[in-house]
Amino acid sequence: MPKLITQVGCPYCGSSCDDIEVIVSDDNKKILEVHNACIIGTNLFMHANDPTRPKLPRMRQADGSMKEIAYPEAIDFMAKTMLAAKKPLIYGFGSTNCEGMAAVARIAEKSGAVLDNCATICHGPSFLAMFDNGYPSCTLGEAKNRADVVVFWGCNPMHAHPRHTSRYSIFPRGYFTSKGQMQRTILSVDPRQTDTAKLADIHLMLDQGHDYELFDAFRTVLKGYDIPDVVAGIKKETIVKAVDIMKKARFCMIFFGMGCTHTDGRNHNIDAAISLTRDLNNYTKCSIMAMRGHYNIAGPGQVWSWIFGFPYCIDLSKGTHAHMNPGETSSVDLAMRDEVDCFVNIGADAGAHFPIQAVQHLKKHPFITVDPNFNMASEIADLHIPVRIAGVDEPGVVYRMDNVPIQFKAVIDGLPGVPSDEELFDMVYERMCELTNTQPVWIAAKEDRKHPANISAVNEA
Amino acid sequence: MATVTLTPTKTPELMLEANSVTPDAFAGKNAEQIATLECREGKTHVTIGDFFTVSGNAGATAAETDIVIAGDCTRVKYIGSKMTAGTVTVNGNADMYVGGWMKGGKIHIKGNVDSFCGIAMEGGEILVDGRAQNHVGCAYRGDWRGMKGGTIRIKGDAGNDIGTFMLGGTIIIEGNAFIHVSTHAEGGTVIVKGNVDGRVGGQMVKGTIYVFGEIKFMMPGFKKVDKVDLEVDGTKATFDHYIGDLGERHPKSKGKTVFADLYLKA
Amino acid sequence: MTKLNLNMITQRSVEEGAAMEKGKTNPDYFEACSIIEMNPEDMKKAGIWVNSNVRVTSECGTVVVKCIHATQYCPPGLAHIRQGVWANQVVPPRTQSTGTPQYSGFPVTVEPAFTEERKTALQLVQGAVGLWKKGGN
Amino acid sequence: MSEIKGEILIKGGFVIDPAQNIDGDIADIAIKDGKIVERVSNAAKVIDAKGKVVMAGGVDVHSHVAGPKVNVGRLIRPEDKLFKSGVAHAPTRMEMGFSVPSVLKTGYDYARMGYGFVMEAAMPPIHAPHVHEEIHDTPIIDEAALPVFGNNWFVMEYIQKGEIENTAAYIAWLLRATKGYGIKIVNPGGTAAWAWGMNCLDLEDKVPYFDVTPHQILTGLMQANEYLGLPHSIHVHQNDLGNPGNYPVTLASLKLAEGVKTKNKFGREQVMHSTHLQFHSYGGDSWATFCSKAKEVMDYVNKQKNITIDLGCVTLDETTTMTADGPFEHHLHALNHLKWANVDVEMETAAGVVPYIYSKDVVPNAIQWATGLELALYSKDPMRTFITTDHPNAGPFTRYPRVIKWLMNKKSREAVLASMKKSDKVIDATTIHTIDRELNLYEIAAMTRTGPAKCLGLSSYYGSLKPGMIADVAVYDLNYKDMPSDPEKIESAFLRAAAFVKSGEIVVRDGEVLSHGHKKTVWVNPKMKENPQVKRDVTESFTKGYYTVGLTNYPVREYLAPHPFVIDVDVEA
Repeated sequence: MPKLITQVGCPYCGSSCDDIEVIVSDDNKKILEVHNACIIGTNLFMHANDPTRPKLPRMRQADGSMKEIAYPEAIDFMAKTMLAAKKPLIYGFGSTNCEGMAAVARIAEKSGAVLDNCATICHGPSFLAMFDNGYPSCTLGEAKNRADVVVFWGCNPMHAHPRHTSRYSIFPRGYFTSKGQMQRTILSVDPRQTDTAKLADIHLMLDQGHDYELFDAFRTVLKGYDIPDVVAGIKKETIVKAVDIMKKARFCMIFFGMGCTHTDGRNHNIDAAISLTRDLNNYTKCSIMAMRGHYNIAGPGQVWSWIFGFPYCIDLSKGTHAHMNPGETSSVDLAMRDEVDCFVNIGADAGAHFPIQAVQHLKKHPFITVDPNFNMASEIADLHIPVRIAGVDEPGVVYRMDNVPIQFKAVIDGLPGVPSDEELFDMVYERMCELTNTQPVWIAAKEDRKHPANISAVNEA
Repeated sequence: MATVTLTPTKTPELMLEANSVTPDAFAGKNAEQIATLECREGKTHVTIGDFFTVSGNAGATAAETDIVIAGDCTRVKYIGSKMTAGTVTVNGNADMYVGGWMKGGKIHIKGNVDSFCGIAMEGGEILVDGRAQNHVGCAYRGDWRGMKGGTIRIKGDAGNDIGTFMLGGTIIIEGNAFIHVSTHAEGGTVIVKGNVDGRVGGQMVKGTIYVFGEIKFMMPGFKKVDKVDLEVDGTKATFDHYIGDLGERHPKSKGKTVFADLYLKA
Repeated sequence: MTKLNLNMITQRSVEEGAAMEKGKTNPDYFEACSIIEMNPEDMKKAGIWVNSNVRVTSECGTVVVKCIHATQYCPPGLAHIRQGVWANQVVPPRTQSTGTPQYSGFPVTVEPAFTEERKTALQLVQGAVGLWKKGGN
Repeated sequence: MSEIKGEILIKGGFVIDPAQNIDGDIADIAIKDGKIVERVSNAAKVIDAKGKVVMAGGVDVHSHVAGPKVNVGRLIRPEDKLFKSGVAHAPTRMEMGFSVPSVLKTGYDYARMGYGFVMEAAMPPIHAPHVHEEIHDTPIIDEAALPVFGNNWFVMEYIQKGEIENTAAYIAWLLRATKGYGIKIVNPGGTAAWAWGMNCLDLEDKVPYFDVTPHQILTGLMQANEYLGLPHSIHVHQNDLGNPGNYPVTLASLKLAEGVKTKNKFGREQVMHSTHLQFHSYGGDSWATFCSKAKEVMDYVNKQKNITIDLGCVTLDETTTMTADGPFEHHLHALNHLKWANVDVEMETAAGVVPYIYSKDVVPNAIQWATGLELALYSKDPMRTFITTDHPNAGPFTRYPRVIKWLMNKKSREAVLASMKKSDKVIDATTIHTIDRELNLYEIAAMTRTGPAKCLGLSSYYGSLKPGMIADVAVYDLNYKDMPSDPEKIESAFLRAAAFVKSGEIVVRDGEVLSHGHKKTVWVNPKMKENPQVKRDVTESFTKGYYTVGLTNYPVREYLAPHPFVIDVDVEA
């Protein structure tokens, strides 16, 4: 009998929808149907059935071909390579659970690596802006239950977060927003007329790359001063009207995306957006949120902040303390400056998503990819280690774009012999400790490793 | 005064983190001792002697010590960082953090510098004959206390984020600047003798900017108030005087709102 | 041959996401990402026909992609290649010292390349690091 | 705990244990298999405590150490790490940050200070998995967390209708779902109002939409707490925090406890714990007339026996404020213009984070410093008055030893006062200079371990050296009979314990961490008959989608509290 599993979390985008229904085969081996998910999420779940999914690590041979090897050999290679490097770079975590992120932190610290995640090429500038200016935000339920004005600035959820608008931002009926879309005014700020812009009441089609000036114009108008007739290609009247709508909102919600973080000024575009949000709170309630890309890309920001105090670009090579300064300790800069001599790509695809020149620099040194699937990074790696897919055949905690933790389920059994990220990293860590003749540091989170005999002896208060 | 000369002997494979290349660290040491001072290359502990030949002994104090690096330091970070006195001269390029957190003394880089030159500087002088990358005289990430004092002069061009969160001191860019000048500043002076692309004085609370060339995209929060004749860094000229950033908060002094000033050569 | 100077952005699309989850060697991914979208006026200016190949060149690289009718309207002067392998052949790695490359807002030239073929993802990435062998591996 | 085997003898120290009225007697403390026992064999490891003070492990009643807002504080403040972090060396891992330390630094520093139990003071229920993730990554110390209830929609609706039993049933469900410890209330009603950009500054201000007042919320939750008979009482951060002239609101809130009787099996005597009272004891009507009302507040606390308080001492540091009092943080940001983070949490609560520099040369800050110390010095009952800094709000917890120094040594207080730029103004607005009292070690022990343990209903496990207790024992290098004349030595002794035994394992020697310990997560499991109304209401809030997560994904899964210490409460109703 096929089984129905409900309230499944979707490991694709930052919306982290946890209302997916999955029908799996009787033997827990195959996903038969996926309901409620968007097309991308559905494809993701169905792709897990792919019979060609790698089941063993593969090592590149002298002739350029890849040969399957056993896990212990791969673990030994990864441990030795990272220990031998003067400064390894670990990058990725677009699709890893938080347990894996905590586990990789131990390896990174042990090997004196730089620990970075996909935010470095996505919302990293948003972190820089938060460092400088804070982050007046909320959970998505607040937007859903209260927001009557929603601004999409440099983001296109209809494409990047397909169910965002129906679950949280435009269409849903919330506690104080029982009329749904009817009750919301939507503004879109984007240089293209995106599918999100088409849904908006007002689309401000600004000149690409001039978000900062436009934010400043909004703030200047809000303070009651005059602005030039046209700012960033937008007429003064339109700006004044948009500011008026935001100011008169009961609850104004600003979502922003790569349109702000990938363009000139990067962090300062968001920095200005945060200033605008703050200003609006002198008149009404206003919140702002980064449209984080992956279902758990907020995770490393959380996990590594509580372990190291920094969300990304964490240079652990000093051994005594962590150092962070994006621009210096960020993956692409490290690559372009030839400042690392080993690259470990985990649950992401630097091969496809870094500018190709950065890939070429990284490829001068040992290149290891940890990923459940084949991707560009695996196909240029010296070693590819497959793992289970978090949210599909491995459960775990993930952080949604609003930093709400969601405990994801596994819907099918993992491939036999294939470890989770966490298990793999723990084995690599133990191997590193063996190689360096040091004791592993396990805390309560790792009771099972610390006291393997006592797993069952839990509660004797 | 005593001069210590470092001659590069090899290029670091990664970047050399040379926090110890400062008059303060050298003071009171002879050449052999200086050669044993620790640096880092990635996680490996290395010494100055691994990458330079050292000649000459340092003075008794930082103030009595001049350091000359007779060669290129394109792959050497932190030259002169946190120094309080004395001088450092590099006959070539230098990497990031030249004069970072510097409190006194002089640094002269005869080539180019990379980013974060003069980050969170408190005093002293930095002179760069070539160009600078980004974040000249900026604050460390998250700190609202940027450059507080001292002078940075870049003879060539500079990139983005010049004087971010600046509180005091002077930055002079003799060439062109890219974007973001004095963003979030609450004091200090930035002079750009060439052109700037834009974002000059955004979110600026207090402080002064002079631009001799053109600003391609003016911040909408700056308003022209008058025209003034000024002498700026030896140049006498008429400037259009703007105040701003009108979108930002501003303190009051004696009942009057204090704005940041932008002077654009007329 | 007319070369068009355009401002390039590279962003996500649902087609790219859906195809990527099937795998980057899947033909859907190739079709979803090896394309450029621009304004019809710009296409006319450069003599580019819909569904014909063009060569896009930036300060740091070049790539052949297919020009299609914009699925989401681009104003004149702006071009869009969906994020992915093809876009990243031309994305400048400069980060303005923030860590994030210039994925959007960089100058490119676009010119007709009717007779040139688009390369596959593997061909581009493995080719860039000296691993590409004809026929794959 | 069973896996900790072995015997330890802490020999010949001056033992201080207010739970047994022991004040400086020279005695041995014997430890076997994680518990304190009467005697051990000759094979026991010996810690020589001769000439040193021996106390139970410290118990922190209120500290923000784990969870979303703490982590926001870490995330938005890289400058709190730069040149300010610890230097790691084996066997410890890196320890980062000053005012908002990383979880590792948190565990290590508490252990170095001889603390064995820390209460995370505010857990937003929907973020409970996050809080537990941080707790289980924090080494050595046992921890528990208080879910916030004072602005929860269910609570406000039940209380508005006067339904105490439903309120209690909801609390029982939420404590189980979040693996929480007790009832935290932060700015009752005010935080809910903040969701619309408003606040409740007075006990009788109505919460928008919910038509209920802070007064009703406090009273209702106090009744529900006693209905359930939880180990801890309601734990209250009152309205109008941090503002000049707020002490009447404080007194009015405290008075709500009058006549309320406690009902519990855990030895707790209070019905209300009023936290970081320093922030609530101000007179004046502006920052110009700002002054301390510590005396007035403590006069009331001293005579009202069914309340307990903790101090929230300002330590004059650059720190990071963080509280579920969302409107307060917005207000604070408007005063100091530093970066402001805010997190409004659907259905439940909010939080804000703003860095803050307490300067001894800023008169209101200096008055705040004096106010916190005055509260302790005016206290007649150290067993009801606990030392905290509301970490990190008034200062980091690593300043507890400094606070202890100030409380134990008048000279050290006067030195700070004299160094203030405007000490005359501070003297005008406070009474600290008139107080000669110097607390003794017995009082300090009551205020830092025995008292807090009792207040939390944990006195059978923590806060004493009685046989049968969990073996958390701290040894401090202070001679009871010959206290140092240099007050700095008091601070350094409490900052780096000579030895700390945690759950029967030596984890610190000479201030150095030796082991990552055997930490536990403590939570309360109220066993109560299922309440169909509450069950339906909770389910509906998820199915109707006012919550944006699924009901089955909401409760904290077992593995996130890998070493639980569960306190069962049989609710008799």
